[in-house]
Amino acid sequence: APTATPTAESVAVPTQAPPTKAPKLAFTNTEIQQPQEMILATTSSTQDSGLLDYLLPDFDKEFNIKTKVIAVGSGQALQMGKDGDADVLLIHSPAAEKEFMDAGDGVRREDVMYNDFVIVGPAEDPAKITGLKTSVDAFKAIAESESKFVSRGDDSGTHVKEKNIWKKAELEPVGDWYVSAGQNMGAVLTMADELQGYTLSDRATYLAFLQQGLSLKIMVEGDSSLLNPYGVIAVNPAKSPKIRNDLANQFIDWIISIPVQEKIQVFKKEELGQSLFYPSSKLWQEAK
Amino acid sequence: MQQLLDGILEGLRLLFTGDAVLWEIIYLSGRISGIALVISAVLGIPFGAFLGLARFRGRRLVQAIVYTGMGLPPVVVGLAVYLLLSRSGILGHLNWSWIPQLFTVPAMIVAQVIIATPLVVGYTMAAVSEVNPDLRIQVRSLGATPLQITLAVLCEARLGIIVALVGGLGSIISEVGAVMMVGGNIEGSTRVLTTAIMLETRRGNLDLAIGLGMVLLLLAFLINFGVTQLQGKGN
Amino acid sequence: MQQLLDGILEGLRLLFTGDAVLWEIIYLSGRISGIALVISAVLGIPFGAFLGLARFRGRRLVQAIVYTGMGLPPVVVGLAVYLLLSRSGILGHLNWSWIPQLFTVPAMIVAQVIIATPLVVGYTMAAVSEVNPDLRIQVRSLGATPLQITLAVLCEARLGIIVALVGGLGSIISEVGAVMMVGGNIEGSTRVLTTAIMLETRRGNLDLAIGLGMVLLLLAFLINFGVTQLQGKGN
Amino acid sequence: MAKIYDLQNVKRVYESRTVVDIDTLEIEDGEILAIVGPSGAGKSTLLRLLNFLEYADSGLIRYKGQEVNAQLPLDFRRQVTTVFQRPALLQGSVEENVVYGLRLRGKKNGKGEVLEVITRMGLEKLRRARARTLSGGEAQRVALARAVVVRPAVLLLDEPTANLDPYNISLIEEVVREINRVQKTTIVLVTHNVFQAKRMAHRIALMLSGKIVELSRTQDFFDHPRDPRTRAFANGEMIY
Amino acid sequence: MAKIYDLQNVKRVYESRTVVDIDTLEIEDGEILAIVGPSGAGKSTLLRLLNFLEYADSGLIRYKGQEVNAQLPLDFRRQVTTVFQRPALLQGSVEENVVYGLRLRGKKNGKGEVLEVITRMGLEKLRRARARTLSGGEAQRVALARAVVVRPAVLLLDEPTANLDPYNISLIEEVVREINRVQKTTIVLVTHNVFQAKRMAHRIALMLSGKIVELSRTQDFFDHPRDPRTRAFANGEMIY
Ligand SMILES: Nc1ncnc2c1ncn2[C@@H]1O[C@H](COP(=O)(O)OP(=O)(O)OP(=O)(O)O)[C@@H](O)[C@H]1O
Ligand SMILES: Nc1ncnc2c1ncn2[C@@H]1O[C@H](COP(=O)(O)OP(=O)(O)OP(=O)(O)O)[C@@H](O)[C@H]1O
Ligand SMILES: [Mg+2]
Ligand SMILES: [Mg+2]
Repeated sequence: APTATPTAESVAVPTQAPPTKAPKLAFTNTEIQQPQEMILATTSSTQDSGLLDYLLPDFDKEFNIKTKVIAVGSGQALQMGKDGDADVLLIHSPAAEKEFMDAGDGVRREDVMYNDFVIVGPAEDPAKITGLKTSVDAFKAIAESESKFVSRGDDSGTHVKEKNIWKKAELEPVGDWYVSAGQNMGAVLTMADELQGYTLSDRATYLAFLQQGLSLKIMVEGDSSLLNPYGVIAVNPAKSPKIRNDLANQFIDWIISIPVQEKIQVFKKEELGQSLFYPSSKLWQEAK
Repeated sequence: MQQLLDGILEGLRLLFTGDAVLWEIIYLSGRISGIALVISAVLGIPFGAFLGLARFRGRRLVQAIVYTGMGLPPVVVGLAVYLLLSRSGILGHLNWSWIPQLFTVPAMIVAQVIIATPLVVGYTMAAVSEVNPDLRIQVRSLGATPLQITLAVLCEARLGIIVALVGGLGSIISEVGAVMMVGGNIEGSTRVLTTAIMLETRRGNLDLAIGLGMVLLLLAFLINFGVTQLQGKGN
Repeated sequence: MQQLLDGILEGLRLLFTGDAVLWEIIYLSGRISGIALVISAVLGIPFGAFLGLARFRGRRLVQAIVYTGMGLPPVVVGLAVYLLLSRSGILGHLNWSWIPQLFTVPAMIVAQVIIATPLVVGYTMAAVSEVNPDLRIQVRSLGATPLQITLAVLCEARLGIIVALVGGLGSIISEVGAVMMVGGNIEGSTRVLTTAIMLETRRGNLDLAIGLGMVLLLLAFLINFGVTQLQGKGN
Repeated sequence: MAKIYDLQNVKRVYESRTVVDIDTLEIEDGEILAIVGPSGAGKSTLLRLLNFLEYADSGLIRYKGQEVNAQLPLDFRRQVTTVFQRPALLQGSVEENVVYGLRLRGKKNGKGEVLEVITRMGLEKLRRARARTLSGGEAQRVALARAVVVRPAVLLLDEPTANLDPYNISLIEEVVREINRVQKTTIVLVTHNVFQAKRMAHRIALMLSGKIVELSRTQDFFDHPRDPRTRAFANGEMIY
Repeated sequence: MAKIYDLQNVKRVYESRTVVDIDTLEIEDGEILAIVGPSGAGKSTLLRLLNFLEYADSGLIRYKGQEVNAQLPLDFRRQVTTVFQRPALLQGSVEENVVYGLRLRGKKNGKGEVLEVITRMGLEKLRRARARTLSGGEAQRVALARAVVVRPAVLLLDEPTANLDPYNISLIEEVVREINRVQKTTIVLVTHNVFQAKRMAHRIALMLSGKIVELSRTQDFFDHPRDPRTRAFANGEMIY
């Protein structure tokens, strides 16, 4: 678990629209109706970790909504928002999210939660990074020893984070040791395991694969620059008449509400001995 | 490796203890690919028969296009259908009620039809053009209309047509790129066997993924064993 | 939608201004699938011809297996090859030098061969079994060895065999699940056109993805147009 | 007798070779016309023209006064059928083959007729045999049965007894004569066997290199040939 | 003369029907043996047995003293070839078809011989024609040329002139006789034409329902038939 209790360094500013304290029903007449459908585009990590399977049934039941989850890359999720093919986005790519909001593609953004990245590597640790305090130092050591490093290479939130670290380390990773895989997190983890290399992973996916027999170990963690904040965005309803902005707001209000935030905190905590995601909505922070 | 064996066992376990969710996914896979295959057959067999029997200028060009279609990358098909049906896409934009929406079963069927049809056309063409040309003339002389001639030839080329359909079905029931993109792999509504396999792989549940793969293969085998029994004596 | 057109323009731009990286990817796609196709043809055509010509007990069972193989989901093939070649896999474990390593071109070829071979077998079988049986006896009477008989029949079924190979090539050059898993989509070493398309899609660069798709289709079309010219008169 | 076919200046060209080149030919309704001639003379090609399976490259063919072209209506087409030199049988049983022409015409209740024709041709034991396994002569008889059962107005026979033994030849000849007599079917019989032509035909035409060099009543054909080649052909002496 | 074939109690059964049922048959090296018999008698099936294309279900066939079975060595197999009743030609030109048997044997320099045989059969103008477009009689002659060019020790002919006119019949008969005389080729000629058998054969066998009911020198076959059915057959009167 992260050592310090970090505060999310959210690049994208939450929008002005104040979240309502208690979500209200999307429709008032409570007779049984066909559930209304809403499309949530998200990065694969939220689906692959099982978080959405854990949270969404409550939401769907409470509001008689059917949330359709489309798990894709962050870039594609944002593109879906731009094209009006999704009603609400749940992603972790702060800079791109800001751009999205600035372009007027989204109408409301809220912090939801964060988890953190860890630098993992083979037990032999050829670059000797175990115990290093910062990600920048670790990356420097890896580059210097030219140990294998597998990169997502797909402009995902994780990849963006990785590139930021290289930038901070003032390094240009090129060479045989640097493998740009262009794949999802799980594939990159197994690849790194296979090649006995290092990689940067979000904790949730790492833990999931650890249970499947991954041999990589966490080498560096807890650095505040390794935080991974997730935001939720309601897509601008001007994009398409089919966009359900009402449901999107409903969802945002719900996911940032205290009870749901608490639920996020305890997700898989018992099983893994640590939280996978840490709540960070404004309401939650104010309440603390 | 243990994992492969585990996967196979998992597959058997899934099939026999099979929970409702799994059966729903199986049913959906079958339904989508089945409907898509029927549509592809209806479009592809007549066109393939025509290409195999008729001689006209530009036939080679059409053949080359069909051959190319036989190698349409599912991801590209998925992408193109996605862009067309997207709410800001050419078709999605029109907002006509009969145009399927993204992330729905009809959209997936559209993508699969686009993938399977060229295969059915190509293989039907090959099968049909190998039928003894004397037979066509003979049947015509007996008073067959062009349609009846085509039917007679298709009937003679039965094995080839069956294999064309088997190949078409195989290509779409095992396809993941297009259904993932167009269907979105939504639990309980557009999740099929292949996208479920993909998801479980991403989640690191390799044995579950292999297990689902086994289920898929086993179903395919059962269907195909049925097909070989239907295919008639001597073939 | 604009994006589709943009994509098509992007495809043309890529082809004509084509940078070295793109050409390398194209070359790699062609090389991997080309080698895999040759291997599949060498394995699949003789076996397909055998299945089409011989009559033996259990032939239907073998046919059903081949048909099932024609629908092998590339992801499952990818997964299985992955698990076999993985460091802790049965084969990878052995550490023999001729066993391909994961995330290398040979591993990708292995996966593609597994995908394409059943297709070549199935369609060859269908093509061959439609050749007039009188011809086999005639050729045998003229003193042909079993091998020569098979060659004569294959030659008669030329169009069917060509279509079998076209279909096999189409299935692997457009396939993404297995090469992604086994090859790892490593920039500059195992990235092929389809995995690049997948990557650009995930990145949200849909026009670039469509553009790459266009490049793939255009290349496939050129190859296939060449094939139709080769395929001989009358077909 | 009325003309059922009327050919004027009909040419059929394959790859720049003129294979059929007939100035004028009239076939009378209800007659048996034999066409004899050497191998490659164009006899089978002429039958394909008469069966509307190919069209003349120039000249005019009329069938019952109608110009023959791709627009010929289906019920005209269905009046004419051919027993080909190389009979092409469909997969399936003998019976399925024989019933095929009736099925094409949507006739359901031809079962009795089919059985009768099969028996007539001496094929009753082979009714359920797979057609593709038949012997040469059996296949030829099945092809004839299949053509006869649809009761065509014109029956074109291309060497229908080439693969048959003397007994079966007389059987088939009898059947054909009877059809001509009873059903008034016009018959065009292509044969290389001048004796058969003599036994069967009302008129005989000799075809050489696509041209009809002699066409006369059977008696005259043998007794008073107008063309010297006619006699030579009949005696097997002809050199071309 | 030595025996080239020796058949003892040979039976061939298709779907529980015994199609060939021969107690004993010896074929002499260098003779022309004609086999006549009605349609469906089993003549073609017998030829397939003699060409090692099928094997007897019971009994023994010897070729040059060797027992015939699937293990028969290739050079024995290559001594025998058949001209089938329905000639199956390969795609490609007439010349390619004729040269095929030589190509199979890896002979490169048969070009002159091929041309000679093609000319002999009156096919020189069709050398480059696509084999699949040939007329019935042309195809039959190509098939014969293709068989003759490999100079087999045994030539099996299944109705080789069924589709030919009188002139071509005498031409082919002459060719066959010459091959027999000059190359000492053993010839088994299946024909439904008893006159042809008379013209060509040293000995004639009558086959009925799979059995050989009479086998004698040609002269005796016609003049002193031992079996009453022989005469009936020759006259086309036989009823079976
Ligand atoms: N489709 C075709 N293309 C080219 N040539 C052809 C075609 N069909 C027939 N021929 C040629 O036309 C000529 C006449 O053919 P046709 O079949 O009419 O002869 P025929 O008189 O029936 O001979 P036979 O008695 O041998 O059957 C032949 O020389 C044949 O090679
Ligand atoms: N593969 C087969 N399966 C079943 N029956 C067959 C098969 N081949 C031949 N027959 C039958 O065997 C019998 C003899 O056939 P075969 O071809 O030897 O006759 P044939 O004497 O050559 O007659 P024809 O003079 O008509 O050519 C026929 O009744 C035929 O139907
Ligand atoms: Mg002819
Ligand atoms: Mg026969």
